[in-house]
Amino acid sequence: MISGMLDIVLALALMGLAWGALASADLFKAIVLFIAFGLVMALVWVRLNAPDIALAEAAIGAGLTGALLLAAYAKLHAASPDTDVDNASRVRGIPFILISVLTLLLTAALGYAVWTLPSDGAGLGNDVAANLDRSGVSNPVTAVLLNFRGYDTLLEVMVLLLALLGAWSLGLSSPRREAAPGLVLDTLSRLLVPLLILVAAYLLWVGAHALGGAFQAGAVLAAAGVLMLLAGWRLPAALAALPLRLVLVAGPATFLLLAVITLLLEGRLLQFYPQWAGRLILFIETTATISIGATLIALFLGAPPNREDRQ
Amino acid sequence: MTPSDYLSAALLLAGGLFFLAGTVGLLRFPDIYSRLHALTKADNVGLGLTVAGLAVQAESWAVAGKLLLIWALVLLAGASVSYLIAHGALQRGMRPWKR
Amino acid sequence: MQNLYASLALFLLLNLGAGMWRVLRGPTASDRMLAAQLFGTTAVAILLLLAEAAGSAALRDVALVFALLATVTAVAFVRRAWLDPEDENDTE
Amino acid sequence: MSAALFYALAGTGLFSIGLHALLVHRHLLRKILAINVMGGGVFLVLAAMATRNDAALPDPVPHAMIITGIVVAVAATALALVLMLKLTTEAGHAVLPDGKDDNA
Repeated sequence: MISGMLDIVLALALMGLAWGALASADLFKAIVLFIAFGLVMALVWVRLNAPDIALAEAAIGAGLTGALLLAAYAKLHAASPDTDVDNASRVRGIPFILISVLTLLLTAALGYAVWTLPSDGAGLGNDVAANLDRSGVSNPVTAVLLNFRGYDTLLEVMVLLLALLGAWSLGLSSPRREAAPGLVLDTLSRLLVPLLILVAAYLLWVGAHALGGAFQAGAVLAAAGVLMLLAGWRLPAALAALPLRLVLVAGPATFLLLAVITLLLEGRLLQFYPQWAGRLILFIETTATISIGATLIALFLGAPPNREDRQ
Repeated sequence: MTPSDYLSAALLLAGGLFFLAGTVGLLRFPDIYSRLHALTKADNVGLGLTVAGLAVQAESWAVAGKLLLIWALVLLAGASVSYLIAHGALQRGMRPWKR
Repeated sequence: MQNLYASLALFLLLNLGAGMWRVLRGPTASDRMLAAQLFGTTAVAILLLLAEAAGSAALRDVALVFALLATVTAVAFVRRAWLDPEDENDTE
Repeated sequence: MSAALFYALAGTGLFSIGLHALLVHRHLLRKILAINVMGGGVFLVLAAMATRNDAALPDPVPHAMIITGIVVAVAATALALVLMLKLTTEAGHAVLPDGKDDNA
């Protein structure tokens, strides 16, 4: 009874927040509502018995995305001070009615499709459980991510790198000089950053058998870097060129190398010997965590660090 | 219900009460500074009592320790962020509310 | 006790819904951010209650990450998105 | 109605809210938020489908796909935000032009 009410309130909150974030007139309000949307989403994952996703959402949806959006909002204001004035601009009149009607029709069709899905789909849960002891890890989600469907994850770290290349190629710079962080923020970051790095390492390590994994760990690592950037830290110029790029490609390169080796030895992409799988997965995850973290930090900055320093 | 269950329930309910008080304060208080004051009651005391209530039930010292760590983190973050917001508000010339 | 955990989680969730009014109402950006900060703490409490109710120790790790990451968002606001001329009509 | 089906329907609702806003709003930041809400809806349907046969443990394959999806979404969002800022520095605003303005 009570848990049913919890589900209803959560779903209503989700819809209300999404609607508010997309319809409210004030852009800043929209961003805060979207951050709250991410928070509620993480609670929904818990209700759906998906703590692994809840952890990823807590780190990314409720944390990093919020910081990204807030930083972008500030830069948007600097580039175009009247952005709040024209942000309410939207389609009106007959096109608006047309779009609304078509969206409603699509909603009905999607709802019907979901409603009529057979309720006894076997899924792949049994296959995963049957092969889990050959995967080298005991957390089924990590087994799927790094072993059974490792190619997904390989492409995914490539997507991250591509996104960063895209962002860097646009040649933006952030001319904004920040005020000194002050004693409180400085102390806070000095206390929290080591703790965040520790939590990232913990998540990476326990990911093999419990909640955690490379993505969650990478996101927490990225949060540490973002906090340092916000507290006024900048990458030393000596590290900005080659060392940074090596760190960024370490994860994708290791992954790709192992993919090629397994392809040549086994005839199949990312097919690990069961007795080696555990160690290989930990190795891939470690480099992937570092690269994912570094890539997300770089995406937060949005411009190559050396270009920013010249300003 | 064992005695520790009663203790835990009492602590949890008290925690919920502070969360309610914090929310009411956030909604009713007139300016940013007094709202900060209300918010930190939910942060510190509300979560503290909730953590205490759950720690009474904890199956091991490690679990109780992790609960306390979470509370300590929220305390540290809450205090620092509240300072940063109040400081920023003063710098931007927001005047405290006067009757 | 299970019922108490679930009811308290529901109560905190409704609390969070009430706090939404402050996000919608403002009046200043800092007020909205303050409410978001309260949501973060409330979500941590809800997660801890659900962890106890479901007997799932892993959810405490989620709460830990929540507590850490909410801070980053708040600092991002203070350092970046808090635009300088803030509305002075901060009273209702 | 099971909790899984309930959340799946909520997911389709989120997808539609996002799609409507994506098509209706002209401000790019609003469109980026809209795409993220649509993605959240899709993830919700996937995760709900993973729990529908009431097994002790939900299907881990959709869970893994969602985690991948969340990380890709944040990377895509970051790239989209940079593109938006670039457009803003070039064009002076972050609003897509009205179709009618082009003829003028």
